[in-house]
Amino acid sequence: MSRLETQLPGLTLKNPIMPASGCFGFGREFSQLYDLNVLGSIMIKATTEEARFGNPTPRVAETPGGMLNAIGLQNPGLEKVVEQELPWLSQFDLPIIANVAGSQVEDYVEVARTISQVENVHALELNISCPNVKTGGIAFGTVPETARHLTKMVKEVSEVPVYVKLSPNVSNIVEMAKAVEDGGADGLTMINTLVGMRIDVKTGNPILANRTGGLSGPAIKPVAIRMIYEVSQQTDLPIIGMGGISTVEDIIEFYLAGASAVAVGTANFANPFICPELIEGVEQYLIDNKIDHISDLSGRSWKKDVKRAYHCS
Amino acid sequence: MSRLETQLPGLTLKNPIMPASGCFGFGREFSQLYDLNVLGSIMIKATTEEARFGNPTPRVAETPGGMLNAIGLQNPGLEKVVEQELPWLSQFDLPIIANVAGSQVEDYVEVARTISQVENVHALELNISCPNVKTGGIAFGTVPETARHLTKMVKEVSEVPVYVKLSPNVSNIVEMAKAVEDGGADGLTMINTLVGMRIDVKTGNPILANRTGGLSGPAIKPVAIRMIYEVSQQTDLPIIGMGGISTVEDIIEFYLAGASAVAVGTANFANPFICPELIEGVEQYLIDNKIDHISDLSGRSWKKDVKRAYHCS
Amino acid sequence: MINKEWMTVLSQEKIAVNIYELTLKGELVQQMNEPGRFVHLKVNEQMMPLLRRPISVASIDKENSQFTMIYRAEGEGTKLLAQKKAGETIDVLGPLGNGFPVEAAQPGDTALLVGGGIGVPPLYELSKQLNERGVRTIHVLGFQSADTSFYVEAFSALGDTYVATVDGSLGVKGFVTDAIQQYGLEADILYSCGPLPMLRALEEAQLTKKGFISLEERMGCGIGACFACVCHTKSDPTGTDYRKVCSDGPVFPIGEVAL
Amino acid sequence: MINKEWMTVLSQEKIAVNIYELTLKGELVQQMNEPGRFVHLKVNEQMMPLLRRPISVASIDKENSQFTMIYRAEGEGTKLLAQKKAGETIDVLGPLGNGFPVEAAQPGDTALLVGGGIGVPPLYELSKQLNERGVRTIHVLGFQSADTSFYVEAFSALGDTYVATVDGSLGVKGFVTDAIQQYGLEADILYSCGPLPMLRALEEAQLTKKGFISLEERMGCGIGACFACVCHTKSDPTGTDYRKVCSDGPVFPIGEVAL
Ligand SMILES: Cc1cc2nc3c(=O)[nH]c(=O)nc-3n(C[C@H](O)[C@H](O)[C@H](O)COP(=O)(O)OP(=O)(O)OC[C@H]3O[C@@H](n4cnc5c(N)ncnc54)[C@H](O)[C@@H]3O)c2cc1C
Ligand SMILES: Cc1cc2nc3c(=O)[nH]c(=O)nc-3n(C[C@H](O)[C@H](O)[C@H](O)COP(=O)(O)OP(=O)(O)OC[C@H]3O[C@@H](n4cnc5c(N)ncnc54)[C@H](O)[C@@H]3O)c2cc1C
Ligand SMILES: Cc1cc2nc3c(=O)[nH]c(=O)nc-3n(C[C@H](O)[C@H](O)[C@H](O)COP(=O)(O)O)c2cc1C
Ligand SMILES: Cc1cc2nc3c(=O)[nH]c(=O)nc-3n(C[C@H](O)[C@H](O)[C@H](O)COP(=O)(O)O)c2cc1C
Ligand code: FES
Ligand code: FES
Repeated sequence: MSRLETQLPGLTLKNPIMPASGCFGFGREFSQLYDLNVLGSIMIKATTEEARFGNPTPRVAETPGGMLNAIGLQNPGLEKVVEQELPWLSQFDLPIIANVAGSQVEDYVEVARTISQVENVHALELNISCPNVKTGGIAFGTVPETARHLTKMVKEVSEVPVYVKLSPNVSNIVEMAKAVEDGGADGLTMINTLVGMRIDVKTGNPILANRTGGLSGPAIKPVAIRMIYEVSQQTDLPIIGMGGISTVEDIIEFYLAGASAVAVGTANFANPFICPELIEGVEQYLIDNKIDHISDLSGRSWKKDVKRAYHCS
Repeated sequence: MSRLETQLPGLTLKNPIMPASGCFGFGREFSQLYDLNVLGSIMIKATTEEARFGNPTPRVAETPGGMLNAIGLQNPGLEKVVEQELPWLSQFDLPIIANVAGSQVEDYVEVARTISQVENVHALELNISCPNVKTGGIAFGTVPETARHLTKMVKEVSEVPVYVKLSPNVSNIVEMAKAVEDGGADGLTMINTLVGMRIDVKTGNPILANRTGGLSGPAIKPVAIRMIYEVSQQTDLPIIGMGGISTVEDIIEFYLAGASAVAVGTANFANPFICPELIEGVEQYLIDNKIDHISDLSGRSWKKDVKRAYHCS
Repeated sequence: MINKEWMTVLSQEKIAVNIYELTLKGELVQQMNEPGRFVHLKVNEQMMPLLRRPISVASIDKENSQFTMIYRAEGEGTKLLAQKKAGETIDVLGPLGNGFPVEAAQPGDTALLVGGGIGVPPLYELSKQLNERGVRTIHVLGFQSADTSFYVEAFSALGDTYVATVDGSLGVKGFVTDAIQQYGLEADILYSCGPLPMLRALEEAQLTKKGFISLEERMGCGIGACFACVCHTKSDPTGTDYRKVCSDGPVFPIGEVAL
Repeated sequence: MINKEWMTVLSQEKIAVNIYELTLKGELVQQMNEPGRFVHLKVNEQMMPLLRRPISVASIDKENSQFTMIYRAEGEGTKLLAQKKAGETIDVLGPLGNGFPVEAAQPGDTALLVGGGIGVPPLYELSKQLNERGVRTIHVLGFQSADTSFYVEAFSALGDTYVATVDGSLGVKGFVTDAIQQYGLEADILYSCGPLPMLRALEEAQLTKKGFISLEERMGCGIGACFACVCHTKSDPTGTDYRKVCSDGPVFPIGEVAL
């Protein structure tokens, strides 16, 4: 077995590095840049039952070390995704992770039921944490019981394992993780974006037409690392980690914190060739550091916990 | 009246710009750099009943556009602060905001009672949000009822207005703000740091000895702006805004979001002369833009809300 | 295929107040054909600024594998770009998007090229190519003031050129539409790039039967993957139909997208 | 008063693998007296890297208003610092902290100066000042290997100089303590700067009655205001007594702080 091959519920991955949902569309554009077969998987753009236009523009703004987005889940709707996007993607040897969104439980259930039957969809990613839509989305991501219930309902209809995407905008991330574990989740993906805002000093108005947006990029990496560190110690679910990854060292850091795979979002914009570069880079890192398999690193920051002085009070 | 003079509960400020708690000690060191009288106020380092050493080192780590700290509320204790630090500060014409911390309600009450009697202490800042201590701190900052109760108890003994410092590590910041308003708070200060972590890829261990720490600096500014924008529309309390301020435009942005004064934390480390520079810079900005008084800007991003297209779903 | 290349700065010159002319050399130039496409630039290797900056191709010199951009140094990214010196390299992604269709104008036609501010640059390569094709070009360039104006002589060498400035310090006082009206300019086809209010005014004026406009929108990816830059279509202004400025545009036929 | 100044790079030279010697010019030099103090550098104007970097003063030339630092380019900040060229300016805060007390050694005394890696630089100015005072200096310098070693000749010009390298490629194979033992070095006073394990070993060895060590700690402010860099005192190793490395140190008498 290669140093990178990774087994996760539903997913046999050539390597554990994949683009994060919403930053890679359905792969068509990036296929003009490189052969998508090099990827471990693709987390496709959130799919809702009906087509959505999303929010008015401007939808993105730059921030120190990060960016805000308020796309508003624009997507062509379930039918087109199932009939056009996924079949197109089937030309690649890629297990697809389908990001599922909605405004109410029924929406999620409907999308999950249908999309999980598509052959190249090997797992679902329940987007209970999108901060950019008024209804649903974030409420599911901040109330444990709501999240548990949604997970359970989706699990009942899904043909493939279900990963739940956690929102970082919560007081207690472990509680949320445990709730969805309780609801039957097969895995976690974390983190989604932090809710943020920028105001244009010249006009006095928020830069984003939607006012608030989701903060992503290197700026949020310390929050992601902390949450994965905490959650990986308290649940048995595998975690696909994301939030600010842009270097090989970042990926190692996510593994050390407790991730079992990683996704790259915003960094695709700064460098659209970043995923293949990171895949090569991580392999080289493992060779250079004589690490037999990347999974050896997972959770090492707490597993090997030497008893160091640790007094807080 | 000058363009910058600001009236807040308990505080008559030459200008609304001050160093944030924990980033300026008790002022002694910075007095070697410039005349502290130029400042609007000083938010002094958190004071606890007993002296505290704080956490083991390393206590700080750099992150993209920010830093983590886990000082652990090191301070010389209430008695020394009251007998040595505050009297030393009384040589300046500065209303002091005393940051009050503790592990349980009684601690806060005790510190508040005593420190609020010191003549140059014109307001308290209740630190219910320090992420770097095991007990107290953050629990008070994430459970609305706990925060309300603590505020009420402190209000009962305090001789001066009480500002409550909100933690951004919550699902619902407005709920927290309303809870402390209900508890009798006279104002809010926000935000404290986001809980984050960094792992040293070489050693595999968290960089901070305390493992997790508080994320501050420009990276968190969009979160601060968003929270102030939300809270200022939902409560009547004045807000002293902070979180990543390092330029004149940042200060304007905080005002537009809804702040009535601002504090500068991490930026003091990158440029220890930043506070006086910003005070001059903001005054010049107001002159250049023909703004009579800085308070005219407060909340402008939502007050002047022209009805723009706004559809999210 | 969309490529990324570290291109070398041949020259960087300040040609008006805050306006810079930057010439880069590299293989990517061989893929630059249609005028009006853009490149997406990473101005430094740091994570701040994080995003790339879209800048139009203003003129192409395939023979020497070099191309020129003209941009305004305003925010963090463009200010850093303005510091690049000859010999340094810049990370360029592109060419991206769909440009102005030169073949929409027939030899012998008259084309009206209307640019506003930093919308002027892509019209220069367009005008060169139209002239090569035997299309007569009339240029109307709008600027804030004389000291922020640029390339007026260069355009004059290619065809009649009219200038409008907001403060009247050069040419007609007012907007490009004032100049068009004042001089009674007519043409078979319109090509335009500039601020939205200008494009709206031109669309309403219905000066020509055919016309193409180039839009600006804040971008994430620049290649069509992130849905940052979408706009509604004119035929479905509140529905789910859309165009992406980065990959369907930035140039659209007049009437295709809702302005 | 603590000052901040944009100082000008006079020269930057790579003197060993990843090791750079950087000389700056400016008024701040006039305040540099005691060896072992440090400056706090902002390596660029961007917000990344955010924090300043503490680097020791390695040699002072007041007459020409210039001073020299020697540093290892390792992380983001020091790598950017290594790119600075003659003529560019750097934002310098300092001099900060308390350095090595030269007057603790009497004329005629022998001082043992022990440095490890990037702890070697401040000992150079110290040795110069001790020699001026008539103190005999013996230097023991520890490095990883020959190719990361530096300033061996410069120290040799000031007094007997012994080198230890971990891989044995220069001098004694092993640590500075091995060299001290092997050569039976003795002195009246010890001055040392280097990694913690080295300082601990020296403290335990009790080579001299008097001794001073310089510590490293991650810093926030660098001036004593943020409590990032504190350490316990030896007399109260688990209590609330403390010293700040940045403003009480970085140099402490042996035995004052808990290592
Ligand atoms: C297709 C296209 C072609 C362009 N061609 C040119 C050109 O030839 N010359 C020129 O001077 N400018 C051009 N622009 C505008 C140019 O992209 C912006 O001026 C530039 O991105 C601003 O960056 P900044 O660092 O100065 O500003 P900042 O305020 O630091 O930018 C912050 C963020 O907002 C985005 N942004 C800010 N203003 C604009 C804008 N007007 N359009 C799109 N994004 C913006 C930036 O790209 C960045 O992501 C073009 C824009 C587009 C979309
Ligand atoms: C008083 C003092 C004097 C020093 N003198 C010298 C010198 O003369 N020459 C030299 O090469 N180095 C010296 N150092 C160490 C030097 O400060 C670090 O090597 C440098 O800060 C690392 O920055 P970076 O950008 O390479 O690393 P990064 O990993 O990017 O640094 C990240 C953060 O950690 C801090 N950090 C990392 N390593 C250290 C360290 N060893 N000590 C303190 N902070 C650290 C950085 O300052 C920064 O805040 C000194 C340190 C101190 C405290
Ligand atoms: C433009 C943009 C669009 C996004 N769209 C989605 C989405 O549709 N569904 C989803 O679950 N997450 C979405 N995200 C969140 C990312 O998948 C990812 O969780 C987050 O950006 C953090 O990773 P990063 O810092 O690497 O970008 C989006 C992020 C960005 C920047
Ligand atoms: C080193 C450090 C120490 C801090 N100590 C305290 C403290 O004692 N009490 C407190 O309420 N906040 C403390 N804070 C939080 C700051 O006051 C401020 O709320 C936060 O850093 C955000 O502002 P900034 O981004 O400008 O630093 C500390 C922050 C830092 C960086
Ligand atoms: S910028 Fe990403 S789709 Fe246009
Ligand atoms: S670095 Fe701030 S107290 Fe030492």
